[in-house]
Amino acid sequence: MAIAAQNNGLGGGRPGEGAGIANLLFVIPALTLYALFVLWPLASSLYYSLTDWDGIGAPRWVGLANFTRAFADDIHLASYVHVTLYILGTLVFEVSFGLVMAVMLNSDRPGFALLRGLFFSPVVLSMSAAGVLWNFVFDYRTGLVNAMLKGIGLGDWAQPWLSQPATALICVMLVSGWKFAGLYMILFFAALRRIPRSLYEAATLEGAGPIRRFFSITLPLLKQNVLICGLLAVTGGFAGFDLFFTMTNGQPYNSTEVPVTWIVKMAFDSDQLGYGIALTVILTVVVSLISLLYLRFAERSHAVEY
Amino acid sequence: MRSNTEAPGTPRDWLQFGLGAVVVAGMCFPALWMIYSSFKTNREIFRTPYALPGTWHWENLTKAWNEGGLGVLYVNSILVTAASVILCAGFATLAAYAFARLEFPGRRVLYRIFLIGLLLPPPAVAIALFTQLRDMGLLNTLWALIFANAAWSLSITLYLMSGYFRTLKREMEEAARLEGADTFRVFWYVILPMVKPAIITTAILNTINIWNELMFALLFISDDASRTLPAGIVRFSGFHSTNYALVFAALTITTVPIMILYFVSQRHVIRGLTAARAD
Amino acid sequence: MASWTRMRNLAAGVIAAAVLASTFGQRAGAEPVEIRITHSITGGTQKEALDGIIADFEKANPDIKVKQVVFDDDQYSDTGLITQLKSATPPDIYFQWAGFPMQRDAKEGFAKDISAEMDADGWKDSFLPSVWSPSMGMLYEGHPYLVPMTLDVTNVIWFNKKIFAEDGVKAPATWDEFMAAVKTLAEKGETPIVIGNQELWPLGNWASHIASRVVEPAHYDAAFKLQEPFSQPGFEKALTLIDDLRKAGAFNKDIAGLGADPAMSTFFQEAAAMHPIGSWLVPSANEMAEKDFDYGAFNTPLIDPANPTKDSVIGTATGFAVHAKSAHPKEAIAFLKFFTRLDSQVKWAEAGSFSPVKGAMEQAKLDDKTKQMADMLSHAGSLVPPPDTTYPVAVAESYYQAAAYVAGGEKSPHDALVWLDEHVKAMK
Amino acid sequence: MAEIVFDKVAKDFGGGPVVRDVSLTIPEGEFCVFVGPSGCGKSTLLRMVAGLESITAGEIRIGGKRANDIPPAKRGAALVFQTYALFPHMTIAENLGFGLKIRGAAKAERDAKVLGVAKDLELDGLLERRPRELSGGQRQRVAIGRAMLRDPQVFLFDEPLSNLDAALRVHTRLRIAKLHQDTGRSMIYVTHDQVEAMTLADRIVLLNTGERTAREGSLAQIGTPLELYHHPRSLFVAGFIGAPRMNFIAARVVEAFFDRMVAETASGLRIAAAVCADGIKIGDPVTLGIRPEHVTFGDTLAARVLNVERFGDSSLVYADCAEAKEPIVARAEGGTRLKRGDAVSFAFPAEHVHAFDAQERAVPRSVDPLAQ
Repeated sequence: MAIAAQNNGLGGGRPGEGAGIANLLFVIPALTLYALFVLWPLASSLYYSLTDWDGIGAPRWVGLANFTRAFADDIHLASYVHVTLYILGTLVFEVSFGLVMAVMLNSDRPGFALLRGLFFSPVVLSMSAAGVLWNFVFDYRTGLVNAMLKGIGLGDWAQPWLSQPATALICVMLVSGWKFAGLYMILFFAALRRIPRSLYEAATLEGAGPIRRFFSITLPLLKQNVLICGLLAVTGGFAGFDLFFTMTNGQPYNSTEVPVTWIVKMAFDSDQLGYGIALTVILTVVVSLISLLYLRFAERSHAVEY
Repeated sequence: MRSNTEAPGTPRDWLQFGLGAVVVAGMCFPALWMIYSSFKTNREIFRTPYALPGTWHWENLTKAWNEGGLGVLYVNSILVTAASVILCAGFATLAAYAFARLEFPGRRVLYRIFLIGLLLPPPAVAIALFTQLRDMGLLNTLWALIFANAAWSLSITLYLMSGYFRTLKREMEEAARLEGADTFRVFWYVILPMVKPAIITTAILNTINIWNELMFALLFISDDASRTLPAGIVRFSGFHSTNYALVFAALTITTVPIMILYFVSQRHVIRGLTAARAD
Repeated sequence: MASWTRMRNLAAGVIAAAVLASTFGQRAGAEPVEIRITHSITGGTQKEALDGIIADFEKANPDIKVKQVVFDDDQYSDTGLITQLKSATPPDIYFQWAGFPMQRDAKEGFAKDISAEMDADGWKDSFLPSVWSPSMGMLYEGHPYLVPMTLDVTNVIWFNKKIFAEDGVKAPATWDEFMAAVKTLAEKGETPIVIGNQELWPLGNWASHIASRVVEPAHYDAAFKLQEPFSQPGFEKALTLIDDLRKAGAFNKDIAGLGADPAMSTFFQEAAAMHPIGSWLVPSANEMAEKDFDYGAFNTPLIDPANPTKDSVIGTATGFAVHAKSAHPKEAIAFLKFFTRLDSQVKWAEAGSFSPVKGAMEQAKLDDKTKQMADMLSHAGSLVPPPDTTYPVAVAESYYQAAAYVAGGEKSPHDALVWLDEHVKAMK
Repeated sequence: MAEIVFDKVAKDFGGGPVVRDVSLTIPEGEFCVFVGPSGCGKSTLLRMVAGLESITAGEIRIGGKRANDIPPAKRGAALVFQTYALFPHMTIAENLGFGLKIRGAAKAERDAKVLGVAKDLELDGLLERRPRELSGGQRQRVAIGRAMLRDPQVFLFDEPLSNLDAALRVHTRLRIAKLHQDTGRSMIYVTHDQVEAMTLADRIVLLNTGERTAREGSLAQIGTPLELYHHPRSLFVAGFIGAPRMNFIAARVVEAFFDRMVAETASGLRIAAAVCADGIKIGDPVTLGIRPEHVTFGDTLAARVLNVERFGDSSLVYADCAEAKEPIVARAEGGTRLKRGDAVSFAFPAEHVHAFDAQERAVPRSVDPLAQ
């Protein structure tokens, strides 16, 4: 990720303006806010993570004990497996689905704009409202899904969707897809609009059908967007909390436990703030490492140009 | 742009539209179901889950509004969102300009530090931030959410904005500078009007995010008087989980206005999102 | 304290009571002193009763104003209380659960030792004597730190009388009868027991009650203090009982993911025959059940006649603590004395709470269900507190998780205990 | 009082010198054109005058004052950008008046001045429009108007015509020339187009690029357009100035007298050149050059016509021969009957032949067309 690298022109040390200390004034408001509410808690996390602390008494120094515990905590470890599965799911249900819909709804004919607007609309909904709503949809006894199955004579297929490990995580992924596919659709749609129409015309003249055009023009030209959306999905996935909190809260049998739900449980439900903070430190390291690797990969493939 | 010149209504277009419409209808049904179910009685919802209400019970809405204290939630959400978005947009625009165009000590390092926030998930500091806000005496105040949300939106806003700044031609600023404008006036008279589209874009993205933010709201606010909508809805549905009609009514009240707002300003929202790179 | 998170706002608990009227001299001409009291009673009859008592108190003591700071329950136990206790201007009085939370507050110096106040004017004796037994958790190192407020039964088995009658089932007295009843109900196509175990405590509380009836008290205590492994015959038997229930088809299919409140509503909608939950079901029933809905309750049936706590009830006490840094401790005590006066407590009991003050329950006009609860408590041989108010919450939650595995058929009782020991090992 | 002096000016962005060792004086009122291939630093040099680019070494003096540390706005220079750099969110009137506003002029004064310049430039009907509603030529006039309103000591133009079509280019060129006559101000004009350079300049500064900059500094040659045309100092200058390019033929010296030299190509063809033969030794390798307009049809060099470009008033004949790698170009009359494949024979009048030594330096000519 390149920084504002070219510093010719105005950046290049203008005559008569000294070292540009005054220019710092432009950055200071943002920096203050950022330092107070992002950097400082991040730094203090490092301290608290080395203590045993219930949030009430004084923190007691325990060295690396919290980290030892974290790596022996089977639910904590499993939560990373779950979040990985969830991220893979979001790549399918959010990113890929959004891409397909972007292509399908890419038309100037009347009606398509309305479809795009409707398709995007769940993005505007709050996650908590979405979670509450979908709980009612998936409810075993009275939910919409099972009621529909019964309605079409498939009552035997009715499942306790959110209560069995085999389906609970998938349900969360589906809702996640429902909620966010629209966002990716719009991002891809915008990118599609930037592809010169002449490329498609040239390909059509060469005899390429719609599917071939998609794979040999659309997809390669959207590579950069796909990679950026992928990064959004990955970092967003690790931060995922709202849907899990409102839909399953980690259950059944911790099969939908993700790092954040487990952290909140440990810190606040179980009054172990020190341990919870240690888990946040681990989460931070994991996410940063993955993001950096991802960016390195993306940079190497020359797809992400900043 | 596609198709204005093509003959309308070829079978393939109809197929494309039909498929799209089916998917979109499927996506919208749960929300519609929620809306019309909010006018049913609880019994009706269980007995005939997807039928329309026999009689429309408008009183469900007033009951939910009163019991959920939704008015307060609305006001709080609006205050928090507006203040955070404005704070973030102002600070990030200033900083993005400096990072893209000005020279000052520590520029590269500071920019990288800001970019860290792009990759960090907010839960990474949630607990430490909680204790810090408590020490600052900000817990249970809207300021806790305003500062936290604004700070956590800075990185992405700054990143998008400085990317946008780099697409702007330097000549405008150089011209203004030659005319005698100092750095601040270049920013105010030339830059700010030109980056307005980008500010609107990022503000829209931030509005959606902050309006829906749940975790900070759950952790930092325990007082009814300063709760925001997402946390309020979770709490309300917990209390009344036995009363589907009432929960649906509350969900309808809280989501329908924002949906209407979205559809009214839809062109702008989408144009904003899609203008993220060009012009 | 996940298990206590929801119930506060729904309503009260169980018990009996007494009173002590306190007179308190007025200081003429002084500015009114404001005392702040924080709790998590957000609404319902209990809140009305509390508001009424506060109004009476302010009328009787014009120089004292009482300000309530109210949180909902999740918030109160997760973050709301912690925040206030550590603030520069802490509340004068705060609501707290007896047992582990109270003892932590005492140890950290948040709660005031109220021995002297309790001893004066026979205040202490106005409460039921059982309140002061060490297992109730009102004491820290022998000194009282909480003014008892309510006693909650955290688990009895509520049953639908109509379904029981239709299927020819009676409220069981022993575990065998209970199993037979479950089997009969299951054969008739009913859901015998509905539990919404998404938050683990609804089954967890009951499972620990069952364990306390099977495991020797010393071993039970040692295991939860992580001094002994859970993998021992007693716990395995306790979980096997739950496993037997599962095998008999006792539980609703969506037990693992269902919320506690939807489960309650399932019971009210007569979609299940039994529902093990706390005493706070009573006030909810008035709001949510249909008019013709009739239900009763029985305690967890007799399992092992040899166990010293064979006829125990599982429950916990709650109370008000005075903050050690309160600027107005005298006024705070004055209010608490007023609150625990017999006449106040009668109102409190009539609002659906189980007053710990002598005579209050007797004098109050109570509905049948509340009376039944009170009877059950008075006949109980002992009171067992739920583990998540007595032991470190993380350990209690882990045990609840093990019980959830068994009830869902995910793990055998043995495997669940092996998992449990493995899981808690890291916490030592 | 706006003489501009470059004193050993250099610029380095960190990847080697872009501009090196530029010493040059532009007297007041001169129209000076910086020209050179892309990457030669001509724009950088201009922006250093404007103050938009810092000076790595040396100094620039404007009106006798060291300008290195004077902020851009105080240098009395107005810059017209290639992209016009009009503010898109302001009307034309606001664009024109922006500088006056920044400098604190009263509104009435501002309006009057803006209107005056707008009338001059025939922009008075467009004042309420926004830049995107204007054509390229109109936008360029606004940019020039903005510069005029500054009433600068020196006008700077950075490739101002390159975004315009051919007809507009000629038109605007004339307007700029008129501006120069009317104001009498110094002007520095950057372009890569030698036609603009030749037509506008009092003096041309031709800049080196790349490795040549490192070797001999940025300045390839300074002089009037005709000096550069007739007396190029180097092979590079000779090749850059003049269109079509000068023809070059490699040869070896066989005879050298006072004012004349004869060289022989590898194939044995002998060509004479009117140059001062002082330092030339028999056997030295030389490159001979002759401009297409000076090639005549004779019997020296046999070639075969590749292509004929007809302009009406004249034609260009491209012909292949054994002696040069590139085709020889000759200007013929408009009605020439030559066509592709025809055999043709050229002659090179000695008074028009240039010679360059092994170091690509020009051998001084012994005839001076400028003296006549």
